[in-house]
Amino acid sequence: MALLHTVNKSPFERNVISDCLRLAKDGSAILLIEDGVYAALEGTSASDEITRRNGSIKFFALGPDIEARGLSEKSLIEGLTLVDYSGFVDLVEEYSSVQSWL
Amino acid sequence: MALLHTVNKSPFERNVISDCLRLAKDGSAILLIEDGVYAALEGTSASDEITRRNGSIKFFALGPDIEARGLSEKSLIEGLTLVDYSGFVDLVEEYSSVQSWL
Amino acid sequence: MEDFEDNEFDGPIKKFMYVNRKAPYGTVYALEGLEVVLITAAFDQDVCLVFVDDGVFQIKKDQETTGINMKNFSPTYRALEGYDVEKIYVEKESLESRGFSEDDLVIPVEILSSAEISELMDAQDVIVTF
Amino acid sequence: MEDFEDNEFDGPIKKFMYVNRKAPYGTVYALEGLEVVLITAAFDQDVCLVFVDDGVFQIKKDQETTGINMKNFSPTYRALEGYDVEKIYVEKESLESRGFSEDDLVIPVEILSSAEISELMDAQDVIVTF
Amino acid sequence: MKFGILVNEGPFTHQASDSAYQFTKAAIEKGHEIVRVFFYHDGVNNSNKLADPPSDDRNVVKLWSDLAAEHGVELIVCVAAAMRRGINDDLLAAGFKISGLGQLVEAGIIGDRLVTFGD
Amino acid sequence: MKFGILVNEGPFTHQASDSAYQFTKAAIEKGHEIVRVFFYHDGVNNSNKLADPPSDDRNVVKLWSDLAAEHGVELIVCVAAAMRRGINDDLLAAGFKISGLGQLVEAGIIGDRLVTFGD
Repeated sequence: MALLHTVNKSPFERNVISDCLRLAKDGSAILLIEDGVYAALEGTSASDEITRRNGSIKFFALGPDIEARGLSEKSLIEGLTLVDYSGFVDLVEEYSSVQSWL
Repeated sequence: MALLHTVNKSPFERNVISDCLRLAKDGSAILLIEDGVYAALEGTSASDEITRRNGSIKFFALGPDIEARGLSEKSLIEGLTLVDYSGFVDLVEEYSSVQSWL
Repeated sequence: MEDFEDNEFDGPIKKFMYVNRKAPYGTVYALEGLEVVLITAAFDQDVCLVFVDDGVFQIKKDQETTGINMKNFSPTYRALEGYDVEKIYVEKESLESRGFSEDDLVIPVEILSSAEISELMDAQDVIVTF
Repeated sequence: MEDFEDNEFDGPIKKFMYVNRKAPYGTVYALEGLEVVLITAAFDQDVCLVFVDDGVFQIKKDQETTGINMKNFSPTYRALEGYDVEKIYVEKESLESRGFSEDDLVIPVEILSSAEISELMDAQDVIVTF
Repeated sequence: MKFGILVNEGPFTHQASDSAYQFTKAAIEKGHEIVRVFFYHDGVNNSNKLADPPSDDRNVVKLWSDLAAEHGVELIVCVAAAMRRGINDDLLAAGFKISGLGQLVEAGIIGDRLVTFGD
Repeated sequence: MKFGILVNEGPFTHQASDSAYQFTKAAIEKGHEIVRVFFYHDGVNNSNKLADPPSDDRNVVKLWSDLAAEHGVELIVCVAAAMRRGINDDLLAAGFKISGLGQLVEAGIIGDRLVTFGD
């Protein structure tokens, strides 16, 4: 019983990744999609929050959204795993329920 | 030559009031409308930012939006002025241009 | 045993959680989210409602929307009890960081800590956020 | 003097600033905002473009949108010069807090401080944010 | 004074259109001139005459139509944004007209102020 | 596994509908069953057959229609949200059907997972 959380907003624009991290339990997973993938960037004003929970929460980001935004060559947070839409489906299957942080 | 800035988003949901304060010059005015009026509340986790610029920037909030959200009885940030839609029009007329922080 | 049989016949009972995270009026999500909750009640599921983040603003009392010419739907939350939606939780941290207390709310709720909300969230079958 | 007369005849020349604050693809504002800029160029106004906050993401190079099946419109920014839109500014603070530098951008821009952007903003006749 | 108004969001989903309407009405009542109200992005959905909200709530589309009828306010819907979203002449409520983006720029040039309402 | 999909935003303005489409397609390709795609809030605008985006961009409405035609995916548009926004049977693109909110709840009950895409 562990949740998959999805976050689709930029951490520079909204506080949603903080909200999600406050309520996400250790052992759950967070998948960054759409504008949420900007939170995957290493060394930004927003990345500390994620690295602090890195390990206790599994972090994923949607590869197609990373590529669309030109972030393929940028350094991403260590330990973060890229998935495609098929991997997104697998994550939804693997975890007990999905919480989309709208 | 001074700008009227409008902010229509909650300071708890988005970083827009911070963005606006970073670029708003002393002598300009900020009008809080729609969900932006939550930034008018005193003693919240978001109110420090505004009180720090209070005086050098004039703060206004739209009364009808305050009332709609049940905030009439709550303490608002000191020195903040409530206006109605007619007062909103006057502010637009008074300042040289309007920047809506969307 | 009888009860169990009945439930099986009507389909499974699932744990539904509706997470209210948005302020009212600025956007329509709070209003249309409430409509989903009322419909779900008719399906005899195990429904709970959670107000976190700006969602706590939805149940602020003394809302008066005449000036913005929109419908004040906050009284509808009081009708939830009549629909047997009785598990209504508010996160303490969300209330306090907004300078709110239980006295500010239009309905009686159970105040839970972030940790308690997390536990509850983890145990759900279906979570929908508005 | 000749020029002045011409301008008077065509209507006043105003200072237009377009403020790009939003990331591309997640929402349509960046794309549709760019369309407004291109149209404005045809009106012979004094146009400038400012990228602040998440708007700097719009001009990140190496965008490759095949995987999300949306149109990559970042090459269009390179066309701005041909439309005589030459005043393109990026806020230093926005770039840096996102771990970006000038080398990340798809077009040459002028990097300004927050204070310089503020001054510029204050001098505009019309400001539109996308 | 001459005001141009830009509305960037559709009716009901965001308060933007409501705020724009209240502002426009207040400006007219104070004797100002509204050069034009321009509907862009999802704002084009404000012109859909089929909008039929519950009777105990306001009908934003009708409010704009009535304002146009009473005060001759020009309501312009951007053609490119409208095509993308499936709004055409057959769907237009009374008082709305589809035209080009140039009308927005022109409102900025002619008007003393351009005021934007959006998300 | 059985998936229910909830789409809360209209086409083009937000990426939500694109992401939902890509997810749904990937799930089908992996052999999962899609119980239903439910369109709520501005999501109802995904069913507007008049949507006519520039030819060099994707047509989100048509993508959904094609998915319904090829894989029999049920596309349900919420009646209350649709009325508010001016979407009726005459506007519906192929494969979409208007029905009640109960269809969303039922998708949650029948499906093994309900996945939401929105703003």
